[in-house]
Amino acid sequence: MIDVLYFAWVRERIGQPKETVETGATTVAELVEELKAREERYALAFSDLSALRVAVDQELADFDAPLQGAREVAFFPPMTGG
Amino acid sequence: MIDVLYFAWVRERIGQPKETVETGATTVAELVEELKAREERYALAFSDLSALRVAVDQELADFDAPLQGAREVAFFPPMTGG
Amino acid sequence: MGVRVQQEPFDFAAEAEAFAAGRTDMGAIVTFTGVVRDTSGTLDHMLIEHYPGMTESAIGGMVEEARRRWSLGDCLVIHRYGRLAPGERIMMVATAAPHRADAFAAAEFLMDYLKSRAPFWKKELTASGAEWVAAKDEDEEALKRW
Amino acid sequence: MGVRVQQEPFDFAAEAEAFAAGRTDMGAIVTFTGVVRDTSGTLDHMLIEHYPGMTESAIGGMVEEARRRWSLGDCLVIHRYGRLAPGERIMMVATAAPHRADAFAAAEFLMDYLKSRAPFWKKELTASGAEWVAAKDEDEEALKRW
Repeated sequence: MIDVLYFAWVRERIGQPKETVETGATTVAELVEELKAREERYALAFSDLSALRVAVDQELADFDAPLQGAREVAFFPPMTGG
Repeated sequence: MIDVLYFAWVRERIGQPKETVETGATTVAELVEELKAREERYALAFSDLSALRVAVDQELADFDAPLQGAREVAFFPPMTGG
Repeated sequence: MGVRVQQEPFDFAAEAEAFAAGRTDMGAIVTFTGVVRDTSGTLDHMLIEHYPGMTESAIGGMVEEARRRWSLGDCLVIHRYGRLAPGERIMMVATAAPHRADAFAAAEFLMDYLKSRAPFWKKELTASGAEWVAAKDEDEEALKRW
Repeated sequence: MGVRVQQEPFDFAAEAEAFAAGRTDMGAIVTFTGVVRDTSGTLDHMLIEHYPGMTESAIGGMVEEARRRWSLGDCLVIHRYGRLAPGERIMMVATAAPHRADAFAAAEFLMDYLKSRAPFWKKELTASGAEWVAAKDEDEEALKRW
């Protein structure tokens, strides 16, 4: 069980800010593949990973980061703060 | 006739902030030589020109700057503003 | 030292004054304020989304890093989220240091990291629609100097 | 745009607020404030002497140069002279620009030039006597980057 969060246009494309998923994925990339296989809106949101950033337990991470012990994964576009 | 101004420790060593001098000097360096020849306090103030800065008509200048047409020459230590 | 992430407006003058007040050990105080721009005259408002929890810890990490790199007396970061009108202040950074080079460097460092590493996303709403602001290559480039 | 050389204190918060107020074209506002430091705890007060006439024109020239080099919307320089107690604000610089890099660069440029090219001289008065502050090599060095 892992909380998956979406922000900005990723949230809009997926249609929700947060969901809890049951997953056997061992890396972020595997989780992405599982999500893409679900529905068209996920496939669309994750079609270009170079346009996305990921955080595992609220720390920026890579798509090959391990998910072992992770409670929260977030997907979002590059940040535009400041 | 030229107004000569002194600031900071140059003013303190010379003992006055301003004076008007009658001079035939054609450069700042010549004016400095004339002043040094006057009195000990001038010789002391101008003993190390590398520790001094000069402005001619309120613009920073070199010691070899010409004095032709100048109305005001100022001597002072390196600035410490900000 | 402080990090505040908030929806409500902040009083830049009061914050800057409080930050700068009563110091006799810090010679240099730098502030940066970001303002909602409306360059084309068509912006109705901006919406800023953020990632509660991560935002505070990410900014806290940047402040810690700045304090490791430079001799700083104090640091303040305030960043708003939610709805902002043109001319409203999005955020501010303030740094205090014994010497100006440290205060400037730390403020620029914090700004560069806030731009590209703090989880905020801006959306612009104009008469013709809504659009997410795209990240700029130059902002990513700017991180390389640190 | 403004250059003010004055004996009386200035209200940093009010100046910063007035400078930043009501802009929708400038995304970035940077301020620098210089404060009288008393690092050893022995400073009674500082005296700042300046060269009336030249001071204003020298600073005006720096501001013009900054506007030539960077895309700036506005610039403000306030510098005091006379007697200042520890903790009092000596001077401030504010810059407004569409982008932060320009606002930061212009503020740092102005500070570097104010330090070594504006005709101000500081004297520190402590219990043990009075001493003119010596110019620092690093301040002269700082000019070379521009």
